[in-house]
Amino acid sequence: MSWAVYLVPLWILLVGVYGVATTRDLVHAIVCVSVAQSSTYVLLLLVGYRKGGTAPVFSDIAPGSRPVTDPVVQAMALTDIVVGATITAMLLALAVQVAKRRGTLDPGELRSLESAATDGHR
Amino acid sequence: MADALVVAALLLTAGAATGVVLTRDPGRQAIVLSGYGLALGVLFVVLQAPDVAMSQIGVGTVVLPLLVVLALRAARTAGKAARKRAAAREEDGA
Amino acid sequence: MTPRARTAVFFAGAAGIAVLLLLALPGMPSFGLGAHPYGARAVRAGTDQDTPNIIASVNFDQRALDTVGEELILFAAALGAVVLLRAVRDERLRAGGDLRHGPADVFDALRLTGALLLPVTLVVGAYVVANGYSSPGGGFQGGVVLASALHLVYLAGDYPALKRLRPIPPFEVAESSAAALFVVSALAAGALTATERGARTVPWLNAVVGVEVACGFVIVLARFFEQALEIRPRRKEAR
Amino acid sequence: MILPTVIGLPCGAAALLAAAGRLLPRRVVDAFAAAVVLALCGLLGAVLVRTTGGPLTEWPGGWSPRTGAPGIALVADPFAAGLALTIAVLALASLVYSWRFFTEVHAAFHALLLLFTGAMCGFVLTGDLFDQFVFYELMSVIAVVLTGYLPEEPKTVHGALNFGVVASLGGTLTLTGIGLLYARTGELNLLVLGDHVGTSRDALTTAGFVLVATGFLVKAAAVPFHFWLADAHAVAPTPVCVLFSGVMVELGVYAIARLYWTVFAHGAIAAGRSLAVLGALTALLGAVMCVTQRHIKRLLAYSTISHAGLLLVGVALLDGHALAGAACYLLGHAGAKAGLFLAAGTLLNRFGSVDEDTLHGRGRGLRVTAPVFLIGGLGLAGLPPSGLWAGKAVIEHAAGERGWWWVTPLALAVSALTGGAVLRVWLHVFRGAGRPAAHGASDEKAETGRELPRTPWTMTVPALVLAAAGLLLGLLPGLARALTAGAAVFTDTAALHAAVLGGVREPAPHPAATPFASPDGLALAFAGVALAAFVAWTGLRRGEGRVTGRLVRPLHLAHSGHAGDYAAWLAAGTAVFAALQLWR
Repeated sequence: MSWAVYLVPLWILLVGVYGVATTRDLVHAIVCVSVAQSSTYVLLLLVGYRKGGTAPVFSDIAPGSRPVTDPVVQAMALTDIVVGATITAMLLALAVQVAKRRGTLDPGELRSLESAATDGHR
Repeated sequence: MADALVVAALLLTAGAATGVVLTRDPGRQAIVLSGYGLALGVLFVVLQAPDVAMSQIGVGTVVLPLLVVLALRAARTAGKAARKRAAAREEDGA
Repeated sequence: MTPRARTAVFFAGAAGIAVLLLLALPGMPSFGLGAHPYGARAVRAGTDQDTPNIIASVNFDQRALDTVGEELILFAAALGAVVLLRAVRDERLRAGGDLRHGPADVFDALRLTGALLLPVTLVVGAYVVANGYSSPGGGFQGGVVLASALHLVYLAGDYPALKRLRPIPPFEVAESSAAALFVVSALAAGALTATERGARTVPWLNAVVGVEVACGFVIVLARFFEQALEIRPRRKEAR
Repeated sequence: MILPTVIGLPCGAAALLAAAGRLLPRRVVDAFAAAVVLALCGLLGAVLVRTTGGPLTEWPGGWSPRTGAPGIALVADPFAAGLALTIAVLALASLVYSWRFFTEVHAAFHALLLLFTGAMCGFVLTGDLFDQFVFYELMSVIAVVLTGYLPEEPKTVHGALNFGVVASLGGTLTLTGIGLLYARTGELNLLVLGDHVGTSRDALTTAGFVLVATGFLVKAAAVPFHFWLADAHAVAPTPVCVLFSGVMVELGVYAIARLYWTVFAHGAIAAGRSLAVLGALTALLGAVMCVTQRHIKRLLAYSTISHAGLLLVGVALLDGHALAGAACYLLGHAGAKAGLFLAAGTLLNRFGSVDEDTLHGRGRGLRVTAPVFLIGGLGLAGLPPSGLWAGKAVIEHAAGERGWWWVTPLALAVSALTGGAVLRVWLHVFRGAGRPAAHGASDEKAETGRELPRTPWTMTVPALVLAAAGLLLGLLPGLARALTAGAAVFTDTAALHAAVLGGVREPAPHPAATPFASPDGLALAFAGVALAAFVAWTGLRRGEGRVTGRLVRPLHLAHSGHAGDYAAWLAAGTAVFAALQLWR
């Protein structure tokens, strides 16, 4: 039954995508994208956990004296946190420009503006 | 005992994530996002990953919400200006 | 699609993904008991290179290409902030003069703590970057702490003070050259074998990453501050 | 040390360019960027030649399995080196094309383009699953920034935002899949993963494959993950569209093929059927949407989706010969599509519009751009000796052996509809045929700040060279043998395993060359070209009253440009792909 812990990252992923699918404001959608991305950090660190293990930093303990959690998984999660932050920053920058050009951040309104403009795609 | 702590931290994180998504107003959502970043940081400490916890607290609790609030401020002022210009153009047009 | 149709399509998809994972997750190793051959090899390689913080060893020595990719993502984001948030033809930067002087309208206790915390946070950030190879922390974490510490000036002082403290062009040049330096030194370190390299490269790469992450986040935040506080549409010609 | 240099050279040069860009004059920035990409082409040419003696492998930092330590492998087999060379050549063409414009931000455009080239080369050459994810995200961030490069256009930033949301969610699914595979095997190197996965067909391995492949399908713009592509292409600057359509979309298909043959080749996953279904749907939908478009760049974007779908079908056959055909198809398509996008950019910069109706008959004076459209259209329609014709013939042959009867009619429909649409644009814009349309309001703006009176050679020569290369690819001597040998190395997992992990490099075996020019293929090809001409002619004759029947209207409405729709379709598409995969 101890695989049940992995249901939490699944839940966070689905809630994040639910937020993007049912959004009425693009900034809200972008934050939901970053929530969905954060589900991967939780999954990776749950996979790398070791019962009774400590952090793989041997500044104060001798190597091999205690079981340690998986360092590769933590390096992957570190890289992914910075990736998630930068992608969210770029999407927020685009959202500012959309608000500046269109005056609204609601995807519904944006869609009517867009389809009116591209009537060339009859 | 450690497992109980992990399960508690996991449930807190799942709850905070749901809170972030269900907060429809982006302004308030930035604050809940900061709380969610902190919950993730606590979870990572419990999962014996201090490096990741520091990075998450630095990025998820401080930088991301600051970016969201700044983007909202810029979007709101720009949005008002765009709508004002559109209204002005309609008057010229009408 | 109508909002209701969109939600229906999403729930169908979400149900499919949930079923896929609910079938798969029981096959996962039980929590905390999984085998970690890769992790064990990484620990042994890290201790051979006598880098106490194995995560720093994995990040900057064993899997340096991942960190090269990640630094380039941050560099691309800094460039992207410059490109996407620039003042385009029909906008202008408010002249420095008419920016609102005087402290932000927050109560004094917050401003005082901001002022007191500023030097402390900068020192902590520098410490985290410097000791990244031996204790938890490193280039990323220290860089983020330094970047956010710099913005306490906005809290304690005011926006023109912040602009004076971090002029953008030098930070951009520092960030780009740190990125170039990191790519070159990480790949050059890759050319040496493990024994030749020893433990010298990890602290050096840590410091370069610390500079780049700090400058990168400062630039991105500066562009967002500029959009929020400074850029106004030109009032003269109504578009 | 040559493979890390392939990644380090463009990326380091991009960083230096960004640092010094403010000081350098415009000419020096152009020349420096072009010189770096030219050096990269030379480097990759050398790598390609050396791979004939067996795949090149390098472990940066000396961390190879022989020393028992974890490390990242950079692997260059003939296909990877060839694809990287294609990336470099297309990047050179777009740099020469943009010699004149994007002067606003000092050197940012050139730095981003160099970074994009380095990221794609890294994605192709790495042999580590997580490293592939990192370069996938790097490509996504740069592509989003390049798409939104002109933020004063309302549609630009909206298209870039939708693209960013879908690419980020695709990356998240890929990393979830990597997490599952790492939990099961505890390894990240593709070939070592393959050893641990072995022949186990349990749900966890299937879930890992489905999630990782979904991220790559988003990049390959397969239905229903394809919505971002038309929005991004319609608004992205022309040199960026060349790299998007010419090679980035095809990288998704390459990544799926690489994932299957390294990790799941031991029979763990029956991926053929589900990939074939998605590929066929993509090919059909892309072709139908392509023929009903009036916006030329959007038309070319849907044609890319359609041809990428056909490539996916070629890979789904999971057979060496079909893979050689798919590789030839990819090269032919890259040449033809790159030339067409550069020509469309020339129209935009000359007349400030890419709307077919507005440009009726105005293109007569363009002596170079007109033939580029004709050559590109005929190439897409599969006129021998184009690369598309040769590749299609091999894929149809392999599908015939397998008993997939529907591949030949599908390929015929795709080449007829996409080739026909481009030929219709050629007739309408350059020959002034058909009735001039009543309206044609198009609020596009020339990318060069003002409409150019005369098209400089830096815009026309790259277009002509690439389109001609696409058309004459079939005549290249020894191409069939080289592609067959490359496909043999790509699909021979045991030899790759020995070369990468064991360090034993032996030259690629020389199997019987795949028959490229079979007589019945020629008859089929000419039928396809005739059908394309017919589609072009009917498209013109009815002018306004184009077939907008009940089928096409909901399709257009589905491409709504609403970020929420795209996320919902992404979830639904993953579920459908998983169902196809799990259903024995």
